[in-house]
Amino acid sequence: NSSYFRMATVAVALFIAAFIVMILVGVVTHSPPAVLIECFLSEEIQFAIRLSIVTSVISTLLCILVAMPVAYALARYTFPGKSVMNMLMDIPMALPPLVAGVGLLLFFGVSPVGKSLAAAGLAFVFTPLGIIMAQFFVNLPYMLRVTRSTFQGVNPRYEHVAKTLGCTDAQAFWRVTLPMSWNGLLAGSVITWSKGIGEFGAGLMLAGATRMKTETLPLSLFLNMSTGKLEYAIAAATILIMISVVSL
Amino acid sequence: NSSYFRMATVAVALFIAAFIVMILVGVVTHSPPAVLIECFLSEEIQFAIRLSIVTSVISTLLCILVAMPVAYALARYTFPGKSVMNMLMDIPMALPPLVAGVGLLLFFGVSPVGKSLAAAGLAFVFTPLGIIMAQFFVNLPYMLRVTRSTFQGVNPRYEHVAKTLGCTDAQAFWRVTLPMSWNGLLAGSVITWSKGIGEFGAGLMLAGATRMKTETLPLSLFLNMSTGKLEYAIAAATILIMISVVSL
Amino acid sequence: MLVIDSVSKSLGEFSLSNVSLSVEDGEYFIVLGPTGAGKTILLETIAGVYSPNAGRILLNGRDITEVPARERNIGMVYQDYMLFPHLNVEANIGFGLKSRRADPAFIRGKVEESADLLNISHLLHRYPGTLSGGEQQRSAIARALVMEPEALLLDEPLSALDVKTRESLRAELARIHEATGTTIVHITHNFEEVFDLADRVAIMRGGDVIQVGTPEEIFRRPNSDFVAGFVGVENLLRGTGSANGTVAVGDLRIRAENAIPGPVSVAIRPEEIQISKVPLPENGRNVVFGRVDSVRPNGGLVRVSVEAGVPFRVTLTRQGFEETGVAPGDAVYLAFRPSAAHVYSSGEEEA
Amino acid sequence: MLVIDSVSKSLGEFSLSNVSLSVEDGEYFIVLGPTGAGKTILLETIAGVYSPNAGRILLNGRDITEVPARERNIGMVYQDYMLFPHLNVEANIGFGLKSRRADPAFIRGKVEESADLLNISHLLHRYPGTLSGGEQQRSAIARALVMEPEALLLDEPLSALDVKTRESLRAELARIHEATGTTIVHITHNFEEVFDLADRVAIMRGGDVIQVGTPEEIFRRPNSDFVAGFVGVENLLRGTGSANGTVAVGDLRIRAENAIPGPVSVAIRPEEIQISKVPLPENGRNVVFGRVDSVRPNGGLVRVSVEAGVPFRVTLTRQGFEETGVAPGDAVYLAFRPSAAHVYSSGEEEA
Repeated sequence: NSSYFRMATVAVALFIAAFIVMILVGVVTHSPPAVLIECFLSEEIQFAIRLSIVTSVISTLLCILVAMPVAYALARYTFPGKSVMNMLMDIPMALPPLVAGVGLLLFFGVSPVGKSLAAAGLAFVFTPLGIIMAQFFVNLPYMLRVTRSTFQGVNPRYEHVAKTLGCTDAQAFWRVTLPMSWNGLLAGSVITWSKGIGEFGAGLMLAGATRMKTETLPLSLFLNMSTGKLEYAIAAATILIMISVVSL
Repeated sequence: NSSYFRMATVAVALFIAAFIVMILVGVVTHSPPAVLIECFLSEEIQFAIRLSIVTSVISTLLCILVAMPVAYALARYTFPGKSVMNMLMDIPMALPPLVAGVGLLLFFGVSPVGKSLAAAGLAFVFTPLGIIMAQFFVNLPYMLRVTRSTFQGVNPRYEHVAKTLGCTDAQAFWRVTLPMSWNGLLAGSVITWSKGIGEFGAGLMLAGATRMKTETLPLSLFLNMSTGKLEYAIAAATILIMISVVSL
Repeated sequence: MLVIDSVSKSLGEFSLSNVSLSVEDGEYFIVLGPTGAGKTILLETIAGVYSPNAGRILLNGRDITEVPARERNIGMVYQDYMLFPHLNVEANIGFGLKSRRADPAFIRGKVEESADLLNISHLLHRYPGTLSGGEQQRSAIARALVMEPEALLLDEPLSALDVKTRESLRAELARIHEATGTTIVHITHNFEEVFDLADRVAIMRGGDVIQVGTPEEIFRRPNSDFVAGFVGVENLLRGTGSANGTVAVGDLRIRAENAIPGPVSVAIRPEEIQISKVPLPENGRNVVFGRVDSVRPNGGLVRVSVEAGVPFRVTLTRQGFEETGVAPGDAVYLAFRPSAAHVYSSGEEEA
Repeated sequence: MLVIDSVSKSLGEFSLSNVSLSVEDGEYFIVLGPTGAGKTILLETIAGVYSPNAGRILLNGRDITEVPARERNIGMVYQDYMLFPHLNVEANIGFGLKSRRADPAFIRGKVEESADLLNISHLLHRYPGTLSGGEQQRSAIARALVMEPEALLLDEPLSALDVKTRESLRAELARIHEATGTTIVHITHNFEEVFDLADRVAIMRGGDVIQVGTPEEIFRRPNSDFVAGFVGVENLLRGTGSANGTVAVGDLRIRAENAIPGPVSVAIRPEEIQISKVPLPENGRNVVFGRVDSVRPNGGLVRVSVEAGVPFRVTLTRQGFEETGVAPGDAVYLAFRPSAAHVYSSGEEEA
């Protein structure tokens, strides 16, 4: 009968939802609260929190800054090579972050450009600057995709009207398209930021895993798991879970 | 003038596209072709390729199998707790894979359920089975999202008509909705598979990084980078880049 | 006979409130109403897509309120055709018989018969995406008819088509109804379909049925301001009715076809009023004296506004207008029969 | 004066091909055409949103073909209003003056003046999302008018509104045009707007302008089958014209208003034909004898088909129809003036 199908599909959904909840709750409740709080307050976790926040905020701002013009060009203009470019922008999204990290490492560590940047004081390899670069490179496509679809969602006729009312292209963007895109840009920024906080693979390759130097929360989780300090790992994981849940 | 704005935005887009190409080309061209081919043919990389393909194909099939009923329930039915469930299904997408891996490790390694599964022969911790579970858990939300939006894109009136023509709910799904969703499901499967191939963090935690045992391509990249065998790492990275580019 | 008995259903922003209708066997019944009147929900509730919150639905004496759609034997055709895009026309038409596990040769015969009736035999191997709108809608109708449904529901079947196709498919629907004798419930917001097809019409608004009657009744004898406005009765005079069938409108005494005492509205179609510069004989008609306010040509018609104590609007064909020779400012006589003046109580109207 | 001189533009599936039009100072010019005729591209090309592929646009003698939109001083109003949702009505109307860096007090005064003209002074502090469609469109018109544009372009300004709002805003547009004397180009697919507003009309199809003229000319003297069909001229008789203004259609000799020798079509509106059971005097008119085929009531109108060697369609008001007393099968006389029979050459028509 018709309701069997409904019951069956809803049951599978409930089972999966329960599984996800159990996994998350298992992490959060693993340590006794007292131990968890002690770890939260430890110098190492405090460092990781601070480093994660600083790097992710900076990389998110960079993503916004770069995504806006690129997304606008892709959403509004036609130019030769646009479809190839659209595809290129999606590659880092399909690319495993680890591979992106190796690519960045080779570029900044071995290539002449990277070497001259390092000589000029912009060292990305095994530095906190590398964490920012890793997050930026891996997250840009996500920000770009949200921004592009936000701009596409603004009817270009708003800009047409603005131009008949005396605006240049840039003024029409600033006075009309951008204010109409706030919600989309905000949502995209939150996603980008939360992905930045959780970024692991690319940062591991480019910035390395050095305790108290490039130790963001995911790297702290990794380092403490490797060295068997489970309660510290759990503390980092708990913070990351809270951030993901809040950012949804 | 109006075209300055256009030129400026397109220029930024070109710059970013060029940067992405340089990073990728830098990896692929780092080793001489002869060395690259030698690495491709080495026992270790061959093992990693096989393990990656087997685990990613199985986890993709599991994702499809589970995503279909869940996505259908979320797309078509209303039931109490649906919005909470929708949110829950998105959490693993926002969760860093490393954290998901720790959660799975605790669940399958420490919890009574996990222990009894292991006793029954289903050991996920530090086994290839764990790689499959890690890929499944991390990728399910992506597959789910694509499948749900594919089902939502099929006007429910097609099913209404099918039912007036004698179909049960299940028949309407099999004879109408599913065939109309092939393209979406195929696209979702390719994305899921390519994400599965590249999965690193969750697998690292649950299945560990054991050479020639749980060594998928990303783990091979990681292990060889750690031990300084750069040419092997580059070989793994090159294969992963090719897979991402092809799967787009 | 299809009986909808006090059916209520709410679904998001649309709803039905306590709708009762009964459609005779073999009747062509049209439901007319503006967008958002709940017309589609009504059809989908009859088809069994939704269960009503209250009320019953009876089909030929059988209570089908809780019967699943697949066992109702009611056909449904949507505005957007809803042909299964992955099946060719033949498989689309045969879809329902296949659900019933009919014999392939039997299916083939039935499909050909049905395709023949709709003049789409040459399209059987085409896929829906390659067909014109009209061809798709013919296929969708064939798909429903091949099941020999006890009732066929058409949800704005002509709205997505261009003017010419719409006209030819309208004629086709009349022919098919004649040929098969199927009971049809057809919803639309287009008046043209009413006169060509409907035995009876229901007017809906905001989930309610406001009036049911023949097309003639609906267009000439509205029971409310809403229906009058909807069907284009431009003269709505407020007055006081008396039991003998006259209505006092200001200084005028209007003889109407029906008598309702108390506060009433008199509805007079602008096409039912004669206008003349010379006095018109009464002959039992209402004759009113006034002055032409404005003359507005509109395509082949001419709209004349006349001030006669109350404002009147008269519509003439261009030929009829030229014959009268009236111009703005002229003193004119208006005449209309009592049968053209329909009275309804305006007391119970909502604001 | 706004001159569009041989403008071509292609943009995806829509295009303009070699369009020439000239709109007089202060004229209310309507462009009428079905969906996809290229009407919106035409307006957007005039406004400067797109550069034409070929041709020139002149506004009051100035070649503005390559002038950017912001320097053209042409106002644009879209069907969907396109009010900036993040600004209140006051800021929307003042948007353009702010672009010109006008003094805030001056902007305030101008905005109030413009709001006053459109009767939206009470809405200045509201946001577009809280307004009805009609209020939004008034605000959009005020936003364009406050710039005192040399031409105002209206892209189906009434299409998104309900019937009542549409009527009142139509009257408003006429009033505003009268008050400001602005040159207006208004595109629509709705005939009603033409008679109430237009000084002249252009009919477009598939990127081409097919005919330009007064509403009267377009509706009574179409120059092609397309225009005749589009404006509802239901009688199109194929025949052979002679230089003296008569056209041979089968056995009939029809006197027409214009003379074109060779293969021609005669267009006669169904509302311009008189029908009678008794013989009608010629008085210089065409009189045809025939038999009533069918009578179809349609709302307040009645459509009569008559077979008279060639089929004729006659439209009457219900009152006019009842006066004639005709019924199917009756022998009847049809009469129409030569001025109601418009002839155009059917030689150059496409298939």
